[in-house]
Amino acid sequence: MFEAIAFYLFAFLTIAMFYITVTTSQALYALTALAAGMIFISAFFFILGADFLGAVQIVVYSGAVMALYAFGMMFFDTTREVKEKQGNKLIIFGLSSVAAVLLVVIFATPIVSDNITALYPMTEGAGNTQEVGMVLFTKYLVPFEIAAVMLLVAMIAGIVLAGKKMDQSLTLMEEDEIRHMRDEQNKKVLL
Amino acid sequence: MEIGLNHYLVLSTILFAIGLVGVMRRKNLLMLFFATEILLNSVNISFAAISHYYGDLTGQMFAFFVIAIAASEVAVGLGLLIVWHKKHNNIDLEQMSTMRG
Amino acid sequence: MELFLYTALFAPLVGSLFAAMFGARPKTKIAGIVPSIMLGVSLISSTILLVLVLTTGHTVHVEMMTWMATGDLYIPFGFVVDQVSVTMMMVVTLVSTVVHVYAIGYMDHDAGFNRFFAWLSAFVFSMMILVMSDNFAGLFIGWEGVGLCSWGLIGFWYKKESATWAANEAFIMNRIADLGMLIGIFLVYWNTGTLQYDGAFAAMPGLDTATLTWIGIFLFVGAMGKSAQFPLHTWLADAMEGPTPVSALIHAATMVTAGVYLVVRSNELYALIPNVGLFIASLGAFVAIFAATMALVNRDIKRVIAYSTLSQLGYMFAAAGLGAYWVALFHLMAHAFFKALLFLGGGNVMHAMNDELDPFKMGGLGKTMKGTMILMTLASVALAGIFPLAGFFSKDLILEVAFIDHHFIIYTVLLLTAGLTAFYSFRIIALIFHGEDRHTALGFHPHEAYKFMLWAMAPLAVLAVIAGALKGSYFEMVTYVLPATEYHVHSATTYWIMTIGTQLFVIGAIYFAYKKYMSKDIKVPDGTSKMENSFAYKLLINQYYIPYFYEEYLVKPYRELSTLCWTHIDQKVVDASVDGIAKAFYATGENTRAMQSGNLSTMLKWMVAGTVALLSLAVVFGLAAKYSGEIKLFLSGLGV
Amino acid sequence: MLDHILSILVFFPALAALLGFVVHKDSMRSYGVAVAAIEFALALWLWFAFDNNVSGMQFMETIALIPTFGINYIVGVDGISLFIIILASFFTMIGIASLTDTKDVKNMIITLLFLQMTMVGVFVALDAMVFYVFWELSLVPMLYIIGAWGGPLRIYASVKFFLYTFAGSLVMLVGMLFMAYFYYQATGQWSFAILDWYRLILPESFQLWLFVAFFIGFAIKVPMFPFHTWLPYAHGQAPTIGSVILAAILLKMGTYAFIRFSLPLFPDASVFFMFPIAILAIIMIIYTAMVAYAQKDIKQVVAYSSVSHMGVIIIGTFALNVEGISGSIFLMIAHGVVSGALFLLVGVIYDRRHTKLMSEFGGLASVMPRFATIFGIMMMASVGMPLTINFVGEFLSLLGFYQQSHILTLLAGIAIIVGAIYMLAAYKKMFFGEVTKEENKNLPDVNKRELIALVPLVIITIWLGIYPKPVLGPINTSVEAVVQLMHEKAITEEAKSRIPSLDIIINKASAKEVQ
Repeated sequence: MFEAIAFYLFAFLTIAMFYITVTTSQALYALTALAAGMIFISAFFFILGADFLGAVQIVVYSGAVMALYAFGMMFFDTTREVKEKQGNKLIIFGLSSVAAVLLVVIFATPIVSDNITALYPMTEGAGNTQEVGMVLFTKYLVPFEIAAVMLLVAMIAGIVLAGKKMDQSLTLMEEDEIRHMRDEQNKKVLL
Repeated sequence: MEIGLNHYLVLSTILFAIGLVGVMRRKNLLMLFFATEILLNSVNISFAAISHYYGDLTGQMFAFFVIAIAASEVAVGLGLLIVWHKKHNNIDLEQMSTMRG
Repeated sequence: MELFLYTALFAPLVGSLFAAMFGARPKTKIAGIVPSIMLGVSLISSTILLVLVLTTGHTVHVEMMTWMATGDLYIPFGFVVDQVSVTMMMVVTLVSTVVHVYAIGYMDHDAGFNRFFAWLSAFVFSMMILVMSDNFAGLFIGWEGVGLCSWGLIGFWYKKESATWAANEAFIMNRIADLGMLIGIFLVYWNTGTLQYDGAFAAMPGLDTATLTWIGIFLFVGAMGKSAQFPLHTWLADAMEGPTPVSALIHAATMVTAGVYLVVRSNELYALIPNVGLFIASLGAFVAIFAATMALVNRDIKRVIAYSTLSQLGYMFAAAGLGAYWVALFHLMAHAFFKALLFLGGGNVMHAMNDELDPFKMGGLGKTMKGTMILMTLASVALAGIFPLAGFFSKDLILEVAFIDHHFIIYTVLLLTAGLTAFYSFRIIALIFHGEDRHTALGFHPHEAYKFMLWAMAPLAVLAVIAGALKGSYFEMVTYVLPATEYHVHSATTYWIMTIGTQLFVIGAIYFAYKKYMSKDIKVPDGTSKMENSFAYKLLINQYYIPYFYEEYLVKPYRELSTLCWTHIDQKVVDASVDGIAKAFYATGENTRAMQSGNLSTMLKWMVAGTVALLSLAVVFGLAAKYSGEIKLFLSGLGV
Repeated sequence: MLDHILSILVFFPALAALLGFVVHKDSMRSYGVAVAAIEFALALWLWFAFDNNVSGMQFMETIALIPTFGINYIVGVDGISLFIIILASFFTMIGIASLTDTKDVKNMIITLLFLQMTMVGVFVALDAMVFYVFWELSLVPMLYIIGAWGGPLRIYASVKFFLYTFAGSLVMLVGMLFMAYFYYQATGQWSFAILDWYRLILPESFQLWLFVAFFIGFAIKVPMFPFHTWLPYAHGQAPTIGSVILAAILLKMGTYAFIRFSLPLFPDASVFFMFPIAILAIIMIIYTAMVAYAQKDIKQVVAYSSVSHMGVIIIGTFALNVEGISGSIFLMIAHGVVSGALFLLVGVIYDRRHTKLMSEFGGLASVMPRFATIFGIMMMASVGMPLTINFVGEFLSLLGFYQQSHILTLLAGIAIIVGAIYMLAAYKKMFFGEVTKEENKNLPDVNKRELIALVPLVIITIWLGIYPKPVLGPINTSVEAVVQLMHEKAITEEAKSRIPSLDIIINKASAKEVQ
């Protein structure tokens, strides 16, 4: 009973948050809603007994990713209106729904016909974190290491990409200055 | 009222749909990234749910890797976004048409 | 003996190649003399062979080398000199030699002198192959070879449009017949397993009548083309565009008789299928009168003689069709002599008249051209069949054959034709040599031909006179090979009535011709006289409108259909559909290019759409795999 | 050296072509002639060393390439391919020797030498994959020859040629892969060797599908109606040398492949499709002859006449008896010689007047008598005059097919009529009549270089017309083996009866001897 209430509550909240994220025109609202949604999702993980995953969700998403976005947004002129030309809404919603339903069907079919056997069954009596650790560092060790390398690469890439010309900030520059700088760049390209 | 796997799958579907809507209709590149996060998360929910209901940890493992990938994606993506913004002073999808065939 | 055979065969080839060496150079007498000498050599060899065959009754059969050999098929270059082929060899070499010598004078002023002799000797060589070959394939070599040389010689004056047109017409029309011949040869091969005459004919009695009939028909189709039988006859009259010696040699004495030779050669086959024989005889009789009527009114001496040839070929086929092969061959021989003579005489006249061919513009030429007149009159008398010249013995014999075999319709037709023959022969004799002098007014100054040309014609004249006397020994000789049917009218009274009646009829016709065309009021026709406007005259002068019909309903439609095939079917249907496929690809590319707008948002939408499509496929296949049993059941229920 | 003569024949021109890049432009022509002459001499040596009494493959070489999938470099010749190889080397030689002053002669000769490699490769290959590789490679030099040295529409023509034939061969490739797969299923081993495939007896339904797949590839190459439209464009735009090689050798690949693949691999399907293909061939013969008659351009006449003659070759091939198949192979060689010569002749006149329209000529017989004579001989050969090379082939092809069908042979025989019509009409337009055009009055006759190319062709035309045995003998031996193989492999009753068994024939012959 408690589980059901929690599920429906968080389901409602998550959907609402994400809905705001994709519909609002204010980037700040969107970011906030997204962060909230992420946290609500972690709730599902706790309900499902994946405690460690839930923790990671909160730490990575709500902590790291959202912080990154927040910092990133400081570079952009978030107040500026991005013109959102709307196409045919019906197509968009239709396509999305169909794609989603199909995905579910595909995933659900083997489940419904019950021919899945657990590859790495949960060990009785061990905590979720312990189990995860056992599997992660045995069977998934190589992917885990690769993921680590990938994260490192991504981090360096992010720094290098974003760190170029950190001394200049378009938001702080006057329009004339910007134009002048652009002309300079164009000249370089032309030469 | 028992909450079953199907509930989670339906929830995941709805979230996925919302994510797709975002991907398709937002023109702000930043919003696109947000929508992508939604997509990834909706999948994560199903992974976790399946993992739970089948007593198999593989689902959770996948969820971990998805999160790792999402993090890398954000890092690189944001970096590129900043470079783009510096160059063009906008992050509008409509303006990115150098791939016109 | 093989030496003589090879000499007779290859001497003309040597002569031809010799003349061809001078082909591109200015005219030299030697290019004419050497081929003539080579033909003389060939003639002597043939005569020796003839004597040999005549005296000993031996035949010479040699196999020179293999030509084609594959699978079961074995075709050698084999040659046979037997009673039939030696007769033909004699005819061919004799007439050729005469014509060659004559042509040295006739072609004296022509720039293509050397080329002419190269072709002419090549023709003789082909003709020798045709008559000497011991198998159907060899016959076909000669058959096509004479066609080729005929093409080259009809179109000898290649600058004349009409000459080249006639050459092509002759070649193509012969080709049509050759296809029939080829099919006949295939039939012979697949049914008897060999193309050698002896083997094939030996196997034929064992075949069923239907097959034999088909073989007979197809071979005869080949013969029809070469011998210009209806409906493939139009080329012969047009072939008169060639130089006159060519007409004499090819289109009177030798090539056109190849068809008769083929039927005679295949007598063992045709003896088995009398129905086809009767058809051949009927067609022959029809062609005889058909051609004779056209000759009645024609105003071109060469064409008149050509129609006369056609008519006489009809006689030969009538005889051959009725089974009187030796008679047909005899008439072939006799006809070769007097018809070649007639043509050569015509050539003299042409020369004298600067290539004018309308006899109405001549008249009274007898005064200046006595020699020619005598020779031509002699030939015409022989042609008309007056006793005791050659025509009497050969042609009247054919009439008797028809009579004795109770084919009275054929007999009547042939008898009527005999009268017509006499009439038109003497019509042109009268118009050319007798009567008023009409040519001086038109500015012609005729002169007699070279003496040696007349002397060259003399042997033919002699033979035209005495050929009848050879009948006895000839009969004895050829009946070694051909069925020796003697044709005697049973009652002596009937025989005398027939003979004398025919003679009187013919003489009457000659008298009528002289009377009509010797008169002083003969004018050059200008299309105003009553006769010229009559329907019958128009029908005859236009050759029953058959050439017109061919031109309008065969040649033109073929040309138009060809153009249609090219411009419409080939370019607009076949090629266009190929290009259409290519264009469809192009158009697909052009139209879907808009999809690649470069707009990331649109591309994202496409991406999602693609994902959806792929996912649906996955679902469909998954379901299909899952329910494959049920689907099969369902489909089988539907009857798929 | 004799053990590797085939590999030498294949790769010597290619190596020589590579070396050709460093040869100076001025000495390139003599270099090319020398290389081609050596190649031709090697080909003649091959003929000399060839054992006429052996029906199977000779001079075989095997080098493993991808043994796991049974793809090996296997080459060999038999009587069927021997003479086409000689013809290919011969035509490359006289083609280079008679090459007129084209731009960029060096690259042209290099391209020709590469082309020669691919041509010889196709005819010696005994592994389907090697065959396919050479088959496709042959398109590339030809693409360049048409596209770089061709007429105004050359790009269109070359691309059409390339894509059309390429599309066809892809279907053929699928067929080959299936064939190899069936072989794998039957024996548990992969093999692309044609001789291995010969041993495989397939059910009739498989045969039908595979036959169709191979047929599409070959038919486009031949080219059979209605796949022929690339040919007039290719010929019309190609330079003389391109047309010569295309007509003389490249077209023969299709008909050769029919005999090498379709007949022995799928005897039942061959019988099944015999009449449809014969009907197509007859349409091809008559229809293209009519189209040829309507042409205004002499080169197009010769191009369409090629198609028409290829129809007779097809008829002979699908006679499925020794006479027909031997005839069709002989006709391939004959047609190569004759149409090659005709294209060379058209090239001669094109070099002088830079036009190919027949209406521009007329009366050439008096201006260029030697040219007219050679053209006349070749025309008569093309028309199928006995004692010329073409007649032997046509006669045997039609004779062979007559055993299968009377009516269809009669229709196919119309070839000799319609062939005469368009050829004589074209000859008349060009050579007969008065010289009407001022430019034509002083045209020089064929010169020495052209005679060097043309006279050997005339000699071959007449020599093989009179004495075809040196060529027909080896062909016959190999064809008998093919027919026997087909008879033994045939499953259906009809095929057994349609394809003659040589045992019976041999018995008959011995029976005759006994009598």
